[in-house]
Amino acid sequence: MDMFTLMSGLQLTCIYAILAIGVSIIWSSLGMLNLAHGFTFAAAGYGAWWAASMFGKSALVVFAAGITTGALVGVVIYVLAFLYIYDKPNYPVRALIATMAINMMGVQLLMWWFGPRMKPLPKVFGFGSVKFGDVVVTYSQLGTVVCSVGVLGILLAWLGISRRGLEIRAMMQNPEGAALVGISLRKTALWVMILSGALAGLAAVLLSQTFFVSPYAGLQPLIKGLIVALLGGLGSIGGAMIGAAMVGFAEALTASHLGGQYVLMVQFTMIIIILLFRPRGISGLLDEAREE
Amino acid sequence: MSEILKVHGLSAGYGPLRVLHDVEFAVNKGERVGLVGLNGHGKSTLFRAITGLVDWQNGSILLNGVEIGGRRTQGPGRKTHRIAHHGVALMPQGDAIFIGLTVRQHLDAGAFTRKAWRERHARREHVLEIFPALRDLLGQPVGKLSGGERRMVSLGRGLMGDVKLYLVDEPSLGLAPKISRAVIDALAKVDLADGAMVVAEQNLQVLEGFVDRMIGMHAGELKGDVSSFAAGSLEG
Amino acid sequence: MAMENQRPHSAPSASLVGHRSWFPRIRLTGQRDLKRYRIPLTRRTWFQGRAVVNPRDLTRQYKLDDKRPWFWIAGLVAALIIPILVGTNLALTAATTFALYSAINLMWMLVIGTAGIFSLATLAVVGASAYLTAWLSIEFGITWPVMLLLGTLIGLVFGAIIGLPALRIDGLYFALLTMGVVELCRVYVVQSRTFGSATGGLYGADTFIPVAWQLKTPGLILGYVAAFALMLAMLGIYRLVNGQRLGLLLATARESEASAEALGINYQLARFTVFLISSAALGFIGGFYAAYFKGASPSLFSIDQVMLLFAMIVIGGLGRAEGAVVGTGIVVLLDKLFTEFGPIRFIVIGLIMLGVTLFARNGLLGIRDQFIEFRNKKKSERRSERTEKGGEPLPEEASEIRDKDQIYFRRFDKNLRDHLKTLVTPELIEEHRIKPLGQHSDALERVLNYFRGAGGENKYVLYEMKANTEYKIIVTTGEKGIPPRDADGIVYTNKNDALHAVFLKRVQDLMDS
Amino acid sequence: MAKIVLTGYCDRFSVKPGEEIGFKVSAEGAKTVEVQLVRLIHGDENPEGPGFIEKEVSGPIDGSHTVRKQHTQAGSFARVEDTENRLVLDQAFTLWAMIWPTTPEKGRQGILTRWSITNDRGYALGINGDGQLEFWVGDGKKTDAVHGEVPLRARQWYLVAASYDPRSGKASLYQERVENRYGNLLSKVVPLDMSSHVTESLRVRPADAGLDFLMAGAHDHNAEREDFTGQLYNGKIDRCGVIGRAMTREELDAQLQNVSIHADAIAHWDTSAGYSENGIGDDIVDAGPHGLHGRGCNRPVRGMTGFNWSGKDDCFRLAPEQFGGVWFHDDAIVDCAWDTTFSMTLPDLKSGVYAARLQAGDTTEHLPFFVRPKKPGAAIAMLMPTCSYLAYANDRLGLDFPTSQLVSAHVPVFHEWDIELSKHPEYGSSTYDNYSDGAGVCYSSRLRPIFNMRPKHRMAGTAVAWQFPADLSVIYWLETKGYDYDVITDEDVHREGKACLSPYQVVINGTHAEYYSERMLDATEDYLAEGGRVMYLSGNGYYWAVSFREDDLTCMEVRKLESGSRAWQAMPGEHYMASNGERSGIWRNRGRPPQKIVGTGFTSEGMDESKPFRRMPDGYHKSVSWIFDGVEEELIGDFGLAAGGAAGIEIDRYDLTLGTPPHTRILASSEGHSDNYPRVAEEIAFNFPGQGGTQHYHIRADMTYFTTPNNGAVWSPSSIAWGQALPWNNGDNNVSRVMGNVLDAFAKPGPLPGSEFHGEEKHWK
Repeated sequence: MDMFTLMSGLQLTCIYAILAIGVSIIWSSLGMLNLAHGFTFAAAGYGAWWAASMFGKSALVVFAAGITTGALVGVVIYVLAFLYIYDKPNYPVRALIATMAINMMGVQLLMWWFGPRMKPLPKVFGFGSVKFGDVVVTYSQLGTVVCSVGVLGILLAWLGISRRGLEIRAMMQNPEGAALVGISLRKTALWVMILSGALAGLAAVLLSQTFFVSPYAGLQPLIKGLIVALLGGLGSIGGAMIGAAMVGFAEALTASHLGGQYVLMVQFTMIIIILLFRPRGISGLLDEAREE
Repeated sequence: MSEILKVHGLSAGYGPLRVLHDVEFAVNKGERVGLVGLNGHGKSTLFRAITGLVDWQNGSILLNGVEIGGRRTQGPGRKTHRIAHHGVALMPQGDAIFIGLTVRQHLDAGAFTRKAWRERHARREHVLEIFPALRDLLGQPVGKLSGGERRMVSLGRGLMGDVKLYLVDEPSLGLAPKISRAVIDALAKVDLADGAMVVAEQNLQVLEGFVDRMIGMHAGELKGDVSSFAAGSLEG
Repeated sequence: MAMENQRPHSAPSASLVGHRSWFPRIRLTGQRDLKRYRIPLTRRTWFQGRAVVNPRDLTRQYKLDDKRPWFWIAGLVAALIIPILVGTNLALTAATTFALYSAINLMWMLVIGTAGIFSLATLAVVGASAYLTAWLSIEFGITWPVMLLLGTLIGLVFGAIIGLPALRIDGLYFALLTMGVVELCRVYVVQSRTFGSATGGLYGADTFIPVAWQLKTPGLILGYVAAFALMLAMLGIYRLVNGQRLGLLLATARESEASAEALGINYQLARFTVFLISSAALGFIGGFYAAYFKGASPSLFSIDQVMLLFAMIVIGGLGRAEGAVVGTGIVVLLDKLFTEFGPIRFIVIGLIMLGVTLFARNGLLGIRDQFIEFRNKKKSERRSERTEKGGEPLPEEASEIRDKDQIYFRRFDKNLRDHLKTLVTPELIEEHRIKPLGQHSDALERVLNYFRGAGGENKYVLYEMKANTEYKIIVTTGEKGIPPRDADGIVYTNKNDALHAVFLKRVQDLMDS
Repeated sequence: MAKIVLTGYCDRFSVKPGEEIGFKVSAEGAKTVEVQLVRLIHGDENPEGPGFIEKEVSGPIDGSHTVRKQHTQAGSFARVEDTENRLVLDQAFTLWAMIWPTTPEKGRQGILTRWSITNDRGYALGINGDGQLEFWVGDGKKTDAVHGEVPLRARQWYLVAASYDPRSGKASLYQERVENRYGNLLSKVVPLDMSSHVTESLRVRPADAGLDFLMAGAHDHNAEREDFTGQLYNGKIDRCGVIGRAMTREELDAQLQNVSIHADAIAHWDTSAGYSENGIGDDIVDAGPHGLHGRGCNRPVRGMTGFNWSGKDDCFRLAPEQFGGVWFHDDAIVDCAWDTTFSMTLPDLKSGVYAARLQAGDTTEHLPFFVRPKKPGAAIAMLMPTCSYLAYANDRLGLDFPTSQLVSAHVPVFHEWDIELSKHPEYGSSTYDNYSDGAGVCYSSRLRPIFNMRPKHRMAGTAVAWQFPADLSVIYWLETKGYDYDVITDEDVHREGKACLSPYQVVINGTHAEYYSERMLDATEDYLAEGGRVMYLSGNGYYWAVSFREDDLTCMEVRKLESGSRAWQAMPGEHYMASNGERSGIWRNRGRPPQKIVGTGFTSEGMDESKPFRRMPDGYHKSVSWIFDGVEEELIGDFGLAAGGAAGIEIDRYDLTLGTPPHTRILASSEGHSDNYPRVAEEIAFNFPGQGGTQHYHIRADMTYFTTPNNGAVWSPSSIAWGQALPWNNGDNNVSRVMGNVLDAFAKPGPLPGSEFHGEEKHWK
């Protein structure tokens, strides 16, 4: 594997991990398969683009706008697809459909508002590159990797140590038990949605360094996010990381060796094979607890 | 005010099913009360109604004089965390365990208030004194523990917070007699200086000598103090 | 004690109950000769109805057990006739799309609802079959009837390949897997020259619409009628699979997998069979698709299209055939009739979808059940609020009590209990303790007579384990042949103690009531 | 290991040495039982008495025997043995019947069937799971049916019919209400349309079930029980038949007006045929051409009012054509028909109460029987009231009877056997219970396990030993006091009449000889008139009039009529017994109150507390004072195993207006009974308060004595609790002394003590 492929694989891995962890946490703590995650992603991209065009192209503005928009969309999803139905019958299916509807409407809204043309995002990490030996690594790649590793690290530490993090994890495991120890489901769910929305926003800014912002831009990340989350085993953060690495590197390798058009084909073949051997993903333990 | 809990005219149920019928019930400070009745006669439902986990309920529940009941028809669990903040700890059947967390994290999860969270180390020590068997298991995920150990974790979690009212549902259920004895003994060690405990049991023998009084429950109705008319007849 | 339990005596707030019938009653006298005719080749009769006796006035009314067949017939006839009467090309294309999507959705419903397999590859099966049959038609000139036949076969094979993993993988993981398959197909056809990567689709297959009629109203009508027939055929398959043995078997399995397995039901095999049947049918639809559109387009593999179809069955209501058809009707209507509104119409569809999911737990057609359940819950709640426990029933509850004697009994019993409660004093209990049997004071005799006369259910009685020296209290079930159960497990060594313990329990019940 | 349950019965109540007796045992959880012949001495485990006493006696049945579970066919139905297959119907046919269903909502029930439930073969006219009339057919693979429109209503007469033509497959149901002002529950003021006429073409043709034609049931089969009858019908069937042609509605309408035998009838069951002055048996006569008579199994109740009962004649003897109703009950049982597990020719045993004791694991069971002497030898006969044992056999009073607590004034006390009995509805109930459709149980048989005829038994409702175990207290006393006595039973007295009693100087009644047939009453009366002596220990004795069929003494019949302490009440017009044509009810209402024979009769009952007797002034007359020799106390029997006294449970009273002999003396009477002892129903013409023990002087047991012709006499302590006071303090007590004084005197032939004091009293004070 050459260094370029490695870097690009690493970059993809990081972005996918951020997306997948969002999907995964929502699933396991809220019991909701968030199909509006793609819309969150696209909306965050537009948010960042709009902020950049209004307030200048500084990295801070772009990041802040992307993350804030993502978090706001998270709140919208929370209100529309969680708040009213979470304690009603058939909730998981209904939440799935509700998020699907939100996604559909959201994408159309973006289309209607911004038009179908793609928008570029400012290169927040600049255009330069560094050389490690004979390998050239762009700032963009480096920035993405450093940034996401940092964010993921902080996130994991926060989940593991803080009270709020413990609450989220308790809720992931057993919502009723969580309520019994005084954890407010609605409050925690709001935090989860803000968090995952913000993560999607971050991913949007990072990925849009390479791709453009468009109304449909969320579809691929959503699919990847879902794939990774499922592959990792829904609810498992560790599994999501491994899944992200597998999908990311598969994509990078395919793109460099076979050509971009075969990326999805290879990825899906890989997933089908993995699922045939591990029907509940790489780590399916917690899923069972959730479905009780 | 010596009444920790006062339940008045409480009805509750699931969907069209009415499980509790106008229950009247009071627990005084410092008391250990046994709630005796067969399975399916509403013991768990009473506990779940107090913690707001039933489908619908109607009636007054005063905790230290604060109304935590009232009429509620929306989904279960909406108010549960608030009730928990008022100091009600339910140790339910099936333990409501967070199987992925370690024992330590699990116990910490019980220290949900800001104050308790700060004191969680000391409190954990206290719990470990009551359940010494857990000390060696602190790092283990709860999912890997045995039934008896899980029960201890579940009870221990309840002891971490600032609890005024402990509701223990069937502590002996599914446990070997020896282990259930140990669980009851541990519960007996809990300090009830300004709190109270209600233990629901099918198995009357388990409660003997442990509770201050026993209340029967049958077909969703409380049969009152089994002992108030016949002091002594129960011990006999 | 007695003071505490004394609640103020107030009549429950009574209001008038009863209402007129919404529908005129079909009254048929029993004297007439009723001939029940059967649907040919079946043992079913045309009118699944029965005479019921209205308990209010004892009149005999005829009631249809199941009105759904009639709604179906009315709905289908309307669906067939209206587009043809309207006759515009737009209406006919929309109607054809509706029929075609309904057919697909019915089979999808079979997979999701009956088999419980969350597959997203439904459209992919149609697509695969459409592409292959179109290609075969173009390359080898096969005619449309052969296309239909081959389509079925392709569907079957394709279904078998996708379905096999479903034996092992379930839920969302299977959905993911099928999504992967859809994506693979899409990428493949988009990139493959053979399948028209350049033209954005593969066209030129044989069609059942005569050349002269093509793109003209008669051709569109023929297309619609054919698609409608396809939908009817799929309805037939749905009914056969879901309503017959296989469906019942899977319904049992859905209730409880363990018990189904204990009964020896191989539900995995049953699920797979349903999947195969629906795949073959979908293959047939694919062949039809190719024969109708003279080819296939990659949109058959687009995720958006899958989502739209899913929206249809969700809006209608998962797990029921009418849900698939009605949902499809609504979405197609919005989609096709408001094309000029552009993307906005998808927002409308999304809003409907959101609204339906937020307020109806199982689609538009599940609203009735949901409403009934809601009403029952409210009823239960309200009654618990308004009726005093053990007191007089409210007029609405009284209307449900067949034996009106019981209504008076409840009033009388309540008054009697209220009086007896005033008699229970520590002295009275002490009197019983000293001498449980024999003559007592008037007050105690009255209380005892009440206890003795109480009904048979949940009555405390004694169980003698050893003559005169070991007793325990048990509770009768009040049902013939069902043995009583232990009350508390305490053993009394003396009959008088045991009798007194029973007395105390009964006093407690009295005071609590 | 599963709990072992042993049950069984003997094929006879009483047996003499040299005669054969068989034992039928069913076992669950055990393959073998250890059998030991025992002599039963005492049966009440009350620790205040001597406890349970049995003596092992070696007998030919002792040892180990293999046992298995035996099954019981409960439910009455009728079987038509159709050897010529006349009822295998290939042509068009019509099944019709006059019916009066009692539980149409119960589930599928066959009325006229030739139907195999397991194979789905044959045809049947019956009631379906929705309570509608249904005609169903099956060809072994598929079934098909036509059902009526409205559910049948309970206790309403209908003419129902199904006409069917196999060529067209057309099946027509006919359901029309029969107007009957007397027999129908609902009168015609009720605006109910009960008719239904439905025609449908069936797709399935019936195949021959290859089994008998049944009324009120259908054939079922399972691997364990093999063939049995299921889908049992509750209610009456009056005239019914099969006609070899599809009848039209008009023809059936005519049938409704006038039930006549059709020319093309294949069978016409005339349920009203066969009545005699002495009742009717189990055969249901086919008046049609082929003589396809039906045979009732488990005694369908005959002599019931029919669809055409006019209400004028109240007995089937007067207008048999109006009493064609045959009432079927799905839980009736008269013979378990088990295989004999072991049997023996009785060795030369001393007369007494014996039992085969079965043991397996921790479970013990006794199958009691009574051994009569080869030839009467003793002066004393202990008459075991087996008719009353039958009446109470398997009573479920405490279990099911809602007012039993009010009657007994006692919290029911259950035992193992009550729980076990509740699990075995197929062993039938007592004449204190109801069939599942609400009718009173009027037949009780001994060919079934009887749970309360065993030592140690205590009745749930009263919490004391009752009947058989209580009578063992008298046996214990006879044994302890060393009397030479023979044991005889009601059945023997009914069979042999006075001849059974005559050899004895004295006959002792059991503690509760409540059920008496006319022959038993006659025998006792004649015996006393010829100089016999009776010690009437019973409370509430000689009360209900019962009957047996001439050829069958295993099954007793009683109808509880409009008076007496009755657990149920027979329907109007159904007061006469099918076994012998006699009116049932209490003997008092037939002009033979027990006072006429034994001086006292039923006055009250209560189970809370028994009381002692206090000597009455008349007891100091020299003609009777010998009875109290050795008794210093005023109070007699302030102790006892039955609620702590000798006077109680059920008690009898002296009453000249009811025929107590005018020279009867009241020797002692009980007093201080509680209000839970009310006056009995037959004493009450107007109901008013104050009928209880603390307020009414009728509430007492009278100990009476009078002489009969030829040195005969009757002494009556008139209380159930008397016999159970005898074993108190191992038989050393004043009740025992009084009893001993009487028995010693009665057992000696010749003039009775005190009989010389017949001179006029000359009183100075």
